[in-house]
Amino acid sequence: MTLRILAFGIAKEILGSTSTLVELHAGATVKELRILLEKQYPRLQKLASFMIAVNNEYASSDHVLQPGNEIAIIPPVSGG
Amino acid sequence: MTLRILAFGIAKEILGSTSTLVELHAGATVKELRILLEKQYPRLQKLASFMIAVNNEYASSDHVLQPGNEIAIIPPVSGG
Amino acid sequence: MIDIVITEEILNIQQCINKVQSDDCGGIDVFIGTVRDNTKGKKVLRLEFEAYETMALIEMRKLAKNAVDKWSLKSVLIYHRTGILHVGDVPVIIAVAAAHRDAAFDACRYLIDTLKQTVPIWKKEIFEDGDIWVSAHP
Amino acid sequence: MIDIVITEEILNIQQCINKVQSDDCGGIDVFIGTVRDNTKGKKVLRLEFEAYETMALIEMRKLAKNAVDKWSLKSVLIYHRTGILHVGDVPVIIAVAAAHRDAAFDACRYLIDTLKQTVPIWKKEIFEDGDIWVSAHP
Repeated sequence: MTLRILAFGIAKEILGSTSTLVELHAGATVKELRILLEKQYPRLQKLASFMIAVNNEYASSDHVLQPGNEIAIIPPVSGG
Repeated sequence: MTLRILAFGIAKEILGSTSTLVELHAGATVKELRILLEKQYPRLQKLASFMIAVNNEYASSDHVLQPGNEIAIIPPVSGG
Repeated sequence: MIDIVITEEILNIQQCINKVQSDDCGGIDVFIGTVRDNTKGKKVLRLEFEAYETMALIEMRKLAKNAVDKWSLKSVLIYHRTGILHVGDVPVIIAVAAAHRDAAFDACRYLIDTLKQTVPIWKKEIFEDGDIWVSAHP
Repeated sequence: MIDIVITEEILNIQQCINKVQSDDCGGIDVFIGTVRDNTKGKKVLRLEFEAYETMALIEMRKLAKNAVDKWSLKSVLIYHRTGILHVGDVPVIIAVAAAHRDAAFDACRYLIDTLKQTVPIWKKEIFEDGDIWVSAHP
């Protein structure tokens, strides 16, 4: 399945774009997405941490991704 | 010595005036003033508490009063 | 900066905040007291505030000084109204600016808690069937 | 009442306070973030705030809901700016109204602390010799 991944803050700079498309097998989890992203964009590994949000909620690493999900890379937040 | 005593809040209502004159011996303390006031105005004894301020500061009971001091009865405060 | 005022005039919140803001502070905590429409379920018509003004100003300045020293604050402002206030009116504004927000929160809370315990200001609550000096009796 | 806003416009403090005030509340605590002129002594030229807006609004509403439930608050308001902010500008206002002030203080502090930890908003500090996404790296 093809998933569109949104990027914000420093992740946007690392990807060089506000979003990117990735290819994963059906039933892939957040953990598999993270591994793929870290491989494609090694600078993500240098971050203090990053989370994946699915449909506007933080998702755990065993969360199963579905086509059409709104998926985003959430680098360490710093609002306020 | 004659001392002028200021009264605020409920103390003003108890005294029926914003101030009163009392007569005490030279060298009298805050404690002696309190005893005199409570005798003259028994309703002061019904208060949760009251303090005496001398020259705009809370005074302890052994504080010695001087003629010309600015003396005030401070019933329980409730600002804010 | 310490700014202490007792006034019969309406308190201007924006003006208070502008006074404490400074470019080297990262956070301002503001406490705004408001007159409630009831006390323990009993309808309040209005409040009357009275101050022993000279002493109240001295006591408030002491509190502010203590807070500045303890929490290394940039600015402390305490404005208190006197006279007749109605439901929704603002009797007190305390604004604290600090480099970091924890200090601002702790100091602001200390200031309002201590003000209520030590500053010679009194309020009378006026109900439909009488009035009462708050805290006067046990 | 819960009022959550993300905007590029200047935040109006008086308006925020008017929104949370209610006649059955006795105290309002307001936290106002301000842009500091330095970070660890290094001169800050400006900040740039970016939000994942749909998710940030959802997360802020969750926090507000948690606070209302935990502290029985009357009103919670969280306004956050995005875009370019300069020294002295206000990126965030959190205002909490409660019947009693302890609840307002505790809730306001919880809200700003948790907002900084969980809400997907980012700030970039622009210095004279470069820029940095705050907290991005260990």
